[in-house]
Amino acid sequence: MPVWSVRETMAQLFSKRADSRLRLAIGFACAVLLLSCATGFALVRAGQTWAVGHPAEQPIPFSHAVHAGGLGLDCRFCHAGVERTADAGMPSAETCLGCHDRVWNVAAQFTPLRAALAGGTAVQWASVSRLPNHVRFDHAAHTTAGVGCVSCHGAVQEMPRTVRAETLSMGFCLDCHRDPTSGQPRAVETTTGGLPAGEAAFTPRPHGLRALRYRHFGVEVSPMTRCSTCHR
Amino acid sequence: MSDNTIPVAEAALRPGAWGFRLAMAAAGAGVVVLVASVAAVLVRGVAVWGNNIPHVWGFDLIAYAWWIGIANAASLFAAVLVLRRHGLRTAVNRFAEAAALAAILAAAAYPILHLGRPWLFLWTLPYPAYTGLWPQFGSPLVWDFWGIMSHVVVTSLFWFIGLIPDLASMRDRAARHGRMRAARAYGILALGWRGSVAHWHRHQAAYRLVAALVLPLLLWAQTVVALEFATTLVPAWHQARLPLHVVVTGLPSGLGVVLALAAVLRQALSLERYVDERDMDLLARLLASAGLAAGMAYAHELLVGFLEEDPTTRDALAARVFGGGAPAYCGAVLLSAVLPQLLWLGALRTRTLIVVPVGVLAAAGVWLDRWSIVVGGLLRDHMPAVGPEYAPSVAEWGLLGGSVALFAMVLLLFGRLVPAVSMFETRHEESETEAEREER
Amino acid sequence: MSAPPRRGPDSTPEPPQPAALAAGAHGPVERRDALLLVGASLALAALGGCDEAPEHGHPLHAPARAVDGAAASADYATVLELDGLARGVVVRTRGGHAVKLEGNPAHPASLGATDIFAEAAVLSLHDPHRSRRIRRDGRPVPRPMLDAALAGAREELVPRDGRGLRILTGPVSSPTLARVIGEVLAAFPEAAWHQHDPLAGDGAQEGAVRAFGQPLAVVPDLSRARAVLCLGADPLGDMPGHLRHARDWITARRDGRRARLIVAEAAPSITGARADRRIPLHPAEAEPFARGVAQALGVEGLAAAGTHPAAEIAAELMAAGPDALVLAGRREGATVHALAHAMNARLGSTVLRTLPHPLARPEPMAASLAALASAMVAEEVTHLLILGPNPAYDAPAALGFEAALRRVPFVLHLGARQDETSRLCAWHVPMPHELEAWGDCRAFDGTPSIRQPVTATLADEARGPVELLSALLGAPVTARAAVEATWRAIWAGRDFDAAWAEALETGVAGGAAVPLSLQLREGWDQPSPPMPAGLVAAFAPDPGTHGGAEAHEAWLQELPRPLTKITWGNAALMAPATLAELGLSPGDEVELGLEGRTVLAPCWPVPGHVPGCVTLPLGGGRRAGGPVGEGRGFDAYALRPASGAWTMPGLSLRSTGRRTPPVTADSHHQIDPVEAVRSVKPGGALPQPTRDASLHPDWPYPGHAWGMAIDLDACIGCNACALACQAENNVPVVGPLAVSQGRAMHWLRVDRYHHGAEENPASSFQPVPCMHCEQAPCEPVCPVNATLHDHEGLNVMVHARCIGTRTCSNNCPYKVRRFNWADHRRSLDTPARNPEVSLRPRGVMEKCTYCSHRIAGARSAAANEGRALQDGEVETACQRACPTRAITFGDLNDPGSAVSGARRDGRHYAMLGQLGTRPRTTYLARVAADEEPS
Amino acid sequence: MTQHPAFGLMAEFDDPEPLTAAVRAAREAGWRRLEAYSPFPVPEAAELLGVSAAPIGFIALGAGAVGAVLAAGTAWYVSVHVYPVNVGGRPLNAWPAFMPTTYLVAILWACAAALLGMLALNGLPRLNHPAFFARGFHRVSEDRFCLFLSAEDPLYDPESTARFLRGLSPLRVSEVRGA
Repeated sequence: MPVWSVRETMAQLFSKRADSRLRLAIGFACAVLLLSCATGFALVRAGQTWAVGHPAEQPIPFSHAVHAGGLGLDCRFCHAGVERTADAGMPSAETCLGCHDRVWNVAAQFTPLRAALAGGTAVQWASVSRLPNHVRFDHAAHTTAGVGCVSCHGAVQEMPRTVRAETLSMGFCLDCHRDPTSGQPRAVETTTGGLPAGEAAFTPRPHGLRALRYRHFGVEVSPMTRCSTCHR
Repeated sequence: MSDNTIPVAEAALRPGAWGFRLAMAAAGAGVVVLVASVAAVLVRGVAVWGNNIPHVWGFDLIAYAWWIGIANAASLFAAVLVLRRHGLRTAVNRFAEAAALAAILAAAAYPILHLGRPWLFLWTLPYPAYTGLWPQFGSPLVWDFWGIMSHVVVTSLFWFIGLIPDLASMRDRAARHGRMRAARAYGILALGWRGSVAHWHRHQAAYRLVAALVLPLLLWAQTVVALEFATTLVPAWHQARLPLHVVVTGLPSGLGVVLALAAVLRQALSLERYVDERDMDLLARLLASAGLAAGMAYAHELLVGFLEEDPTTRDALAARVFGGGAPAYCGAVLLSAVLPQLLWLGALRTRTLIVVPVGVLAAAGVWLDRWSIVVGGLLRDHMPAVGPEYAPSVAEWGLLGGSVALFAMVLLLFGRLVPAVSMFETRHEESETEAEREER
Repeated sequence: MSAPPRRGPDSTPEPPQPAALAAGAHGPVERRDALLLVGASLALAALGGCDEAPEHGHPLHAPARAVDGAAASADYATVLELDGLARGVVVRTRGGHAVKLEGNPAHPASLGATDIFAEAAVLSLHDPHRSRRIRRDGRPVPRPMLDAALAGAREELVPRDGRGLRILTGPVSSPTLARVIGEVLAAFPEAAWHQHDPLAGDGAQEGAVRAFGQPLAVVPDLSRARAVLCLGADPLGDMPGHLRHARDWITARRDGRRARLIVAEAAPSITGARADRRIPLHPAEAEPFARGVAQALGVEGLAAAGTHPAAEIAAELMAAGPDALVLAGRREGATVHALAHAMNARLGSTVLRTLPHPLARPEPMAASLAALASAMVAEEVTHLLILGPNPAYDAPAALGFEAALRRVPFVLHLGARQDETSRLCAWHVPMPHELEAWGDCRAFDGTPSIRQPVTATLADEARGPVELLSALLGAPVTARAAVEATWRAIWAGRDFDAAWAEALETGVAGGAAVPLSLQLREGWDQPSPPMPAGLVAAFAPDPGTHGGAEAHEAWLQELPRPLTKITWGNAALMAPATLAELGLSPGDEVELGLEGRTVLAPCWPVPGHVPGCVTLPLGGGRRAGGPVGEGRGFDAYALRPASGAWTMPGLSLRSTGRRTPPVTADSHHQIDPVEAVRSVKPGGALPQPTRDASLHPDWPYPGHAWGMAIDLDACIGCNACALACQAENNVPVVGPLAVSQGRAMHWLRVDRYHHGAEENPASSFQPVPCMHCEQAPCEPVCPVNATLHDHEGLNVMVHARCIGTRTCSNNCPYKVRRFNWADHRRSLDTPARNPEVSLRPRGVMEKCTYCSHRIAGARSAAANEGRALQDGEVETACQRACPTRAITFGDLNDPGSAVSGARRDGRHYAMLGQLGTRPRTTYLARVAADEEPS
Repeated sequence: MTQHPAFGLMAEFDDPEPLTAAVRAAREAGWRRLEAYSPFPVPEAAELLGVSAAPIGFIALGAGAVGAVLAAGTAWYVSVHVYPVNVGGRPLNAWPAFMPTTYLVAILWACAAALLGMLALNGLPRLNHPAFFARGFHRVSEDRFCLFLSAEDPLYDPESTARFLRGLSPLRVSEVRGA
């Protein structure tokens, strides 16, 4: 037995599989990283996050499907301010009971209304489309510029219980402010029990902001996307 | 040949001495203070600090600029040694790199903490947000964000590349001691390094390449911090020379810390053999010359101020140097520029009891210089003073002390868990010197 | 607000307030941090019926807004009282809540402008520390008990013709209240009516009686005057009708008919700061000086020779002839007033009107109160009705009113809050806020107005004086009924309903009083003995708290006083020289002693203050009346002599060695000519710099380009703009601690500069809002695009995007940016808040927006009507409030706009223009008087 | 007992010079599949083995360029096209202000690429490697210098190769065999 042919060998610190495990672990870590980014990206844009489709607690079980859809009432019948003021306005007890004294007078359901009428207070409607405190939204400015109700509120005439139809996130507003025509088809639908007439949609107003597009360094800059246009 | 770096590895593997545990405990206590001060800021907001209008920045930016300066000077120093293949590198590279890493970690927290709404710092990153908004790439603060990020990444890369072969040594040594768990841990970190000559060749190339890239990066990172001030309209800050000033006056802090660290570690881990008198001597000279450079920067500042034509700017400098800002300014000059000149005296250079305080005081002096820029720079503005003077609060002192403790703790862990000096470099050098001896 | 005042159909806008909620909710409050209190307390008021739930951040579901967007907002014209006299205001309401007050252009005492006290009325309306319950010995009792008590009182009083019944009111100009008091006095012949006003100008009353045998009001016409000598008078500051006088003064100045304003005063006033010639005059010298001028003018009937050489001034007055005018201030003695009348007579001045006094019963108030006090001490008083005033606090301490009060068996206190007096009274009845109740009162020139409620009452149990007195008479009437009755009588022969409607629409119910023509009487001059030597205590109303009556207004407490810049308190003001010779440094605590009474106060230097005299601002050191005002500064009433005199020699002053520096917004004492404010010689112009070259092409602003020009020659530093801004933009109150830390939040600050000699410097004011620079330095440094330019050149701050690096403030050379060090949203989310301006969270920057919500409002209004915006259609809050119209705002692209015109003026300049920031807010240089360094 | 096939033969030296000599000899003998191990860089041996580090430089350069383009491109695209805004009256494409970031990102990428490239070229991480079977191989990380001749080389023959190696006067020659 020659001296050199010593047979003893050292044990490996790591088994053969250790390497594949290590590579797997590294790959997995990268995958997790990418995945979490993707998830976050999707999550902040998900309707769920913005309570889309969630009905709010209302004082009385009001159905837009019946009133706007079935009866074909004009939005302005209840939301009177929508063409004149920033706030579209919510119906007062008088508005409701004006009709419901005569038709479909279900006393039990209307107690909140009667209470409001008696106390001269406002009906505590819940808004499903309230924008945050730092946003200045003017209904009149939009309706008169031809943006239909449906563009933001969805097809309320098909909603038995009113829900938020769009995320109403800043991205949502920007889509339309960057390229108003993109919203046109939606606007046209609004003629059903809504406003305004489809052909009136997106005719630029004489002093509307859209008239003020200008170029700087060859880049077209639109006032529609300036902060102060929408933010307080 | 016979390996002479065994004690280094042993030093790292030896169970912690009571001194080490004591130090860790002290640092730990400091870190607790840090956590408390950070919590205070996050919960109660920046109001817990002494800031006001116009002093919107105080300790936060001072400490930030200071730590960055230490990190820069330290890794600058390390990189230069690697590139020049200087003998000193074997001795102190590892300290320098570790110190740089610890400092940058301590610094990195400030840019986020000083925000009014820290949880939103992500908005400085370019990512597709649902708001459709993006960062403003022209802002010095965005530059700074990238600066600090690259700084952290590159410094740790630099440190890690140098560490790989030594981790392999640690792996084998631990295995020999039968400490298999430690061995596996080191083994994974060593990425299976087996000392192949080919690997060594590429490793050296990468190591020196990164070292080369570190130089401009560091200079620029420090410059960006200075630009945050230089790009404003504040008379005392709106200076083309400010970046240079900040870089140069930053040198004594980093070198001072490295010097003090070397002096302490060589005693604590009994590494006199690897960090010998010559190394310490050279380090001390370097600190002295850095002080000299800083001194020149100060002189230049005064000269420029003297030649300045805009009265407001001149008044601002006067207020900072001779007026209300005088204590900080003079302190900075004395500690970071004048004091290190002591080390030209050979007798003092090798005395631990001299060099450690001098190194630490030099760093403190640089802190004073940052104060004199951030706070003293606002003594005179375009408008007459519109607010009271800046007075730091307990929370801020806690933050400063805490980050020092964090720095210490990170260093302790380095000293404990990884070789304190570069083992392979040492071997290499020793063999070379042997070879020379044989030739003679 | 360009909308015409609108009258509420019925004076109860929806929704009615559950006052019980608000009243029950607030319990005892500690006074640790005013900030928290203002916050917490106002939040309570919010419970009182706000139609919008507190909403911060991003609600997914929220209560609906206004039931009908259009009806949600309305404007009401009404009046507010100051010193018992009316200033007309227009109140903007949102959802039934008063959110902002603005001047009523139709009212002679406002002309569309406001003062700080008017602006702050909204805050006190919603202040939950208001009294809301009827109390007996401090405990709430049901209303019937009060009625019973009043009935009982009547039982007792009727048999003895009301002997022992005394009524104490403030100054009364209300015809209705006067009528009802008259009825009470008729029903109870033995009863007596006393008036109390700590800030009353008794000297004026007596002086008028001496000169003409009857009290009267001298109303100057500064729009025509050529030379005006003010003997301690402050026509631009605290004289009745000051808003009107300020407007007249600047109108003349703008038309190039600068009235030469000569002010002789001890402590600098804002009129003094704007004077063409200011003469620091020791109080002891006031009368000799006036006499000297009179003598030089050749006034006959002088009982003594003038000692003070004043030929020069007399000459200036003579030069102006009948266009000259002499005014004596409320704090001057009778003799000085008499001399002033005589001088005006001698000059044959045609630029003043002598009108019957607007008060129902003008009289020396101090004497009136003293009489009551002595009667009380003599136990001649069994029933005392205190209707409004707070004598326990602001009566001269020497009078011992508190002690006397304890000797009266039946004391009823009617007040808006539980104050020092109500503590000593068996009965306390809450008084309705001026914006809640019907009433009427007269302006300084006698113009009557009807006060209408603009919001439902927040305190159901509150009852006005008229209601109480009528109840005492046994014939209870509502305030509205009483007012209608009064005016039916006055308008006899007119269509009442039409007149009533018109009065409410316009806010004015008639014309000014008819001037009197009177002859100087013999022996009008009664020289007073020379004032003994020694340090003189000069009392003065605190410009922020108006003698303490407004001490509960957090906005006013935090507002830096025009000249001293002191906030949240007061201090003993003296000349820097006096301070030096006493070896004191600013902020040292001193013990002030007068007639054996002492108080502790910090001392504070005021350049231009006359030596040998210490000014003691009245209104600090409240002991009750709400945590906001309690213990702020020191109580100077404690030193005031029983005579209620304004000046008193023999003041002792001793340092206690302690330091209690007042909270001040002024961190620089140095006196130096500052580049920020410029002035030119009359008719002069500034060198207009050529537009500085820029590296890159300018951004186009094709639509509107908003800009503001501030005329420093018109600014009188009255602070109305600063407070209007605070009210309009939901600017939080931060409290004394934060102010001392330099964390005040005012979007618009008024800088005050002194230049020239410390003894008598020229002082100038400079309102500093955001400059909206076209090359804004703040924007390129923001890492997240939270501040940038919009398409009309506004430098906008997007609070929602801000992460709070504060680097924009670093880079703002004007330092107009503010940082939210704390979260103020809860404290601000009240009905008083302006719903059109967002609430800012903690950790974000904010600043002046040029009232961008007003711009947006006007823009969409115009767009909806399909027309272009007119110049002047957008008025910022500060611009609207300014009494001298110093602020012009408009479209720089429109060459015809007022602001473009201002930019073409020779006095136009940009602050720190050399920095190349191209500010949109620019200034018109002040026109210096010849003496002034320019 | 069953024998694992040998991976090759490992010769152990205690100084860099003999290793270099051994490598030279092996190369001259025509060995292709051989490896050398040392506790610190031995450039001469590396040259003999024909290793080049040049690729690392190119990798770093390329990565740096990509990083730079990416950084500058993002800044430009976002501020000019995605959401153009008027920032303090500056031009939309304020390219000088974009440079600092570009520069930093370039260096960042270059450094990262240098490390990753080095690892990739070295085939690391590789925790389990035949060399570790070699007896006393752990001392390579301290003071041993090894030459390994692979069994996969056509010249390989246990007897002759061992003889050849012993001719280089190593401390020891051992067969590397899996366990």
